[in-house]
Amino acid sequence: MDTSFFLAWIKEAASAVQAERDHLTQLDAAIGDADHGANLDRGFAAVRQTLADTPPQTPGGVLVQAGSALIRKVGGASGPLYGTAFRQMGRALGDAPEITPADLVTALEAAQEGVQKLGGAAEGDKTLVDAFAPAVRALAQAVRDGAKLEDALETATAAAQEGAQATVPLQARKGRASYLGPRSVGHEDPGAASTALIFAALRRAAGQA
Amino acid sequence: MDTSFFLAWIKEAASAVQAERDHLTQLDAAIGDADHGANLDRGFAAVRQTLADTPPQTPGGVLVQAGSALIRKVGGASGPLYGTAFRQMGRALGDAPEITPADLVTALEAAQEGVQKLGGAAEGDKTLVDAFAPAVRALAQAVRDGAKLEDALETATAAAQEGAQATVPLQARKGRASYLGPRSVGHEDPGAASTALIFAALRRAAGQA
Amino acid sequence: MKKLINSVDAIVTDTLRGVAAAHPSLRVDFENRVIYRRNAPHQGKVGLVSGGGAGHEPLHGGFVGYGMLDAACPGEVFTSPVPDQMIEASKGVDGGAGVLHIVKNYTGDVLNFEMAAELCADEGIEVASVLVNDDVAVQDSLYTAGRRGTGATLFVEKIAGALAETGAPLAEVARLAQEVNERSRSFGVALSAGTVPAAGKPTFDLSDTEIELGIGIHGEPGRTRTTHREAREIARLAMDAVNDDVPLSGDTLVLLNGMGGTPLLELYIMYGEVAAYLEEKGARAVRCLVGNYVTSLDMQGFSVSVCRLTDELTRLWDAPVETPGLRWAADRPHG
Amino acid sequence: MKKLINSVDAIVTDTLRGVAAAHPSLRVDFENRVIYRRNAPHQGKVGLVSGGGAGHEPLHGGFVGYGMLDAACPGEVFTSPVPDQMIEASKGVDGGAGVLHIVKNYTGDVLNFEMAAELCADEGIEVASVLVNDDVAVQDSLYTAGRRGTGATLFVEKIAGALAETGAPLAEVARLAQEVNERSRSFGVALSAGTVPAAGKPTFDLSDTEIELGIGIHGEPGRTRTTHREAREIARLAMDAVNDDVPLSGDTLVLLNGMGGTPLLELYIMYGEVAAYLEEKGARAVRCLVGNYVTSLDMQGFSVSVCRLTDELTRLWDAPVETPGLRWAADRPHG
Ligand SMILES: Nc1ncnc2c1ncn2[C@@H]1O[C@H](COP(=O)(O)OP(=O)(O)O)[C@@H](O)[C@H]1O
Ligand SMILES: Nc1ncnc2c1ncn2[C@@H]1O[C@H](COP(=O)(O)OP(=O)(O)O)[C@@H](O)[C@H]1O
Ligand SMILES: [Mg+2]
Ligand SMILES: [Mg+2]
Ligand SMILES: [Mg+2]
Ligand SMILES: [Mg+2]
Repeated sequence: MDTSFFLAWIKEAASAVQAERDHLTQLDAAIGDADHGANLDRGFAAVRQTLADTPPQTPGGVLVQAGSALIRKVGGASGPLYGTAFRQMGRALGDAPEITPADLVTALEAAQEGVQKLGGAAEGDKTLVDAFAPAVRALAQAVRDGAKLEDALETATAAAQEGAQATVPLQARKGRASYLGPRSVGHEDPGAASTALIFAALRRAAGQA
Repeated sequence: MDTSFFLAWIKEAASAVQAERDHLTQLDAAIGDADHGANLDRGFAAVRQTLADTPPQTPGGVLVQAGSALIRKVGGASGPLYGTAFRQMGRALGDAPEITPADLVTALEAAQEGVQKLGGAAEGDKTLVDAFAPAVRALAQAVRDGAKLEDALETATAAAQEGAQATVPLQARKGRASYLGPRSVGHEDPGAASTALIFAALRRAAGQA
Repeated sequence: MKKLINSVDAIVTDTLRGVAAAHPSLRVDFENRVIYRRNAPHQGKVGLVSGGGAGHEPLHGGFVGYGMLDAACPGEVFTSPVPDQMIEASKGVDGGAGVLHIVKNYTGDVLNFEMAAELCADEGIEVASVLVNDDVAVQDSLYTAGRRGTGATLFVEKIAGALAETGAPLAEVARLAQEVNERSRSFGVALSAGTVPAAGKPTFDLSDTEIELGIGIHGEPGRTRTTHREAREIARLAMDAVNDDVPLSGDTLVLLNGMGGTPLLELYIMYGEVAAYLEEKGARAVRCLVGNYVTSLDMQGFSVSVCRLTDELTRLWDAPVETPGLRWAADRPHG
Repeated sequence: MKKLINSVDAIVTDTLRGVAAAHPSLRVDFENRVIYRRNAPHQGKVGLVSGGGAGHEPLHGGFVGYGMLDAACPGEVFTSPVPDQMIEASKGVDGGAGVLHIVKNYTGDVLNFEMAAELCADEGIEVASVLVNDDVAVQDSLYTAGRRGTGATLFVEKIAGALAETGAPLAEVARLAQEVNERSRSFGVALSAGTVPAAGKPTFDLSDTEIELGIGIHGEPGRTRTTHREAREIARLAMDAVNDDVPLSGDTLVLLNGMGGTPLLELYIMYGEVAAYLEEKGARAVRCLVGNYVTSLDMQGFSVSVCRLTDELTRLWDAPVETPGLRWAADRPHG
């Protein structure tokens, strides 16, 4: 995977967020404050802009720059969290020009660790971690098992989507939804839903490569 | 017509206003500020109270006291106008213990004059004058023609009701409805509607006597 | 209809209870329904009395205090108060220099204040009246009750109040109040009507794409209905109406007023547009207020009032004022 | 949805434009989205910075000025601002005595302010932070993000701001801010939800007979829904929640706060009930505010915040303040 692969991922993610903007916002309206779609869409638009204005030369450069733009433009809880995720991934990749599936796993594990350290959420707290963590685990397993990249990412995406769906019956313990206590049960977490979109975008980027 | 006749009139008027309170308020909502029913109901409740607390001894006393209570309790445009109407009637009757139909006509003419002097409205301006004036004219004519009191009041009531209905196509030139300009057309004037109620109450009082 | 009330009949009494509890600088006469400055009357000072239906808060009760009104008489919701209240208030604020009645031009307010003024005269209280009629949405002709009094009422109360504090005589205070009114124009726009508690539903209905132009402060429908549009264009509609009546120029005082149900966020957006409009016309907003001052229950929308200033008016506007709804000091720290 | 806006995307920029036009005592940095006191930084004075999503006006931008904040950072509607804004603001207000970040306890605000504080430290700016978390509707446990910051934010900004004007050092200002927060509790009730412009419809639906208890300021639904009832009983529900958390006694400062869409009339009615409740418990509201201060767009409802005063807090509350949203002078004329 080279720089253009990661640029393709960002582009796919940005399109997906834009397309699902209203859906994400409506999920957030149910148990949050109705801005998650608008937040991420604003953020990914800025990411696209900065990548177009000053195109980075390495995969790590793409991800750090994307993460910084998210931190700079999103605000809310998701801005620092997703921003940190992309930045940590990028930092883990250093300035390597070509990334192996194993590198990708390492980078995503770093991202997850960054998110959890910053936000303090564990799996089961009904946050984006509930989609992120199983996706990273599934990817790691598939790569260890020697699966083709596309297939590995297919598995990871499925795990993210299942993870997002599995937030429905949970009671939130982090973020804004936690204020609702038991009333947060019965709704999908918006951040988990957007994480699933981002993994699906990664899968599509691999399909194009 | 003696003191108890006028007490009966007030009681009938108060009941009618109470029963039609919401209707009057809805008429006022269309071209005014949605308080005419509440205003008059509050006023007539106070009138009943004062008449019960310190019962006047003459027809004129009943009407002056009623008018004063309306001025004191209603507020809005209708308070001073109806208050003046009743007070002028009462003053025209002096302290006579027994009132003839001709006296009643004179008193109502004084009332109409008081209302028009205070409010400056002519017939056709889409105000309570549009019900009041034809009612007084019809009563005067019927009395001149020697009609029975009940029949004369029947005629007057019909004229008030027709007058009120006839305000529907008019454009208001006085009061709050005038702010609407042409948009005041197509609605019955609330004050004209309440005037018709008050004449109908007078007719019923005569039926009981 | 959902309202934070105990009952429709208790609204005014319960509001007065809250006002009395919140503002030790005021004295509330519950029996007569009058809100006074705590130490009224002030000897030798012209007393300022205003009043009108409830539902326009902070007008008028919130403007009782140093540098503004001496007393306010609240009527029932959207219903002018009764003469007894005004007489009582006039007696209570007369410090020997007479009393100015500030009356918004509505038939009800005018008739009740007229009756009160007559009875005050009978009791030896000198009363002058000023009629506020700033709303350009209403044609001022023989065929209407004349223009309504809306946002400029605040200008009149503040500026005449400041002059009264200097010990100016009644005739002068009345003349100045009149001048403020003449120099002021207003126009209001609603996105939705308010709900009069006794009526239980909004006084008019607007669809999701309509707005009402030229509304008053009592939930009366406006003169025309048009399609909703962006803030800039709505500001232009309102300001054109004002400017067509009296061309805008020079230094102005602007009130960008919320009708009660509109967030301050949106009022600031509107103020930005209004300020830009004024500049375009070569005028300037050198003083302004942005917020809910002359409201209409929970109506959504705004009104804009513009007063063309003179040096005297600016000075009196800047003079200290200390009321629940408006307060500033002579020497306020800046920056 | 009808709003007085030009477009959903331009809301914050257009609001800033209005704020800049309306308040010459403020300086607006449009590029970085920061509202400053005109003469910031003030040498030797601790700088106070707060910020949060838009939609809560006058919080925070309306509280920038003498005796309160030095700068405010508005985010998008209901979205916390970003670290860049806070860093810029901190640089702009640091007069050498360090900067206090006043942060409402929401994950987004906390994370973004944390990042900003770290980066400020890298740049050599001394930063202390106080977390406001006064909302008793949320259980403060391991199983939530902790209590929300709501009405008490105003108390913290006012009182810490007054102390900062005296030249007190950063640690002391931070300690006092913390103390104000600890002494304060709040509870909110909605009759209807507000509409986030980007979402286009109310964040939750309530029927004509329901109210929502324990709402926050972002249109989050509350913890429970119950039937609508009279003002007195609603006040009791809210005040019981406060009193159950920390029993009310002694002298208190009370904010009876409108959520943006509720008429002042109703807020005064609620204040009357709250004052009566306090008296019943042997406590007293010796200072209060009644009005729209910490709002949630056009939400209908109110919140009540109570701070148990000390002599020091009362003195600092009374100290002069000169901001668009709150202003009074040291020696104000009375009566
Ligand atoms: N502490 C946390 N750790 C991980 N994710 C979190 C945390 N708090 C919130 N989130 C995620 O952020 C999402 C909300 O993002 P967004 O709506 O953009 O921000 P905000 O809640 O500030 O409005 C939630 O759905 C959740 O997935
Ligand atoms: N100048 C006037 N002369 C006669 N009647 C008037 C005048 N102005 C208003 N009215 C009457 O008063 C009625 C409205 O009364 P009401 O609603 O109680 O007072 P307000 O208009 O002050 O709310 C109108 O329907 C009209 O009949
Ligand atoms: Mg959100
Ligand atoms: Mg009416
Ligand atoms: Mg009325
Ligand atoms: Mg948010």
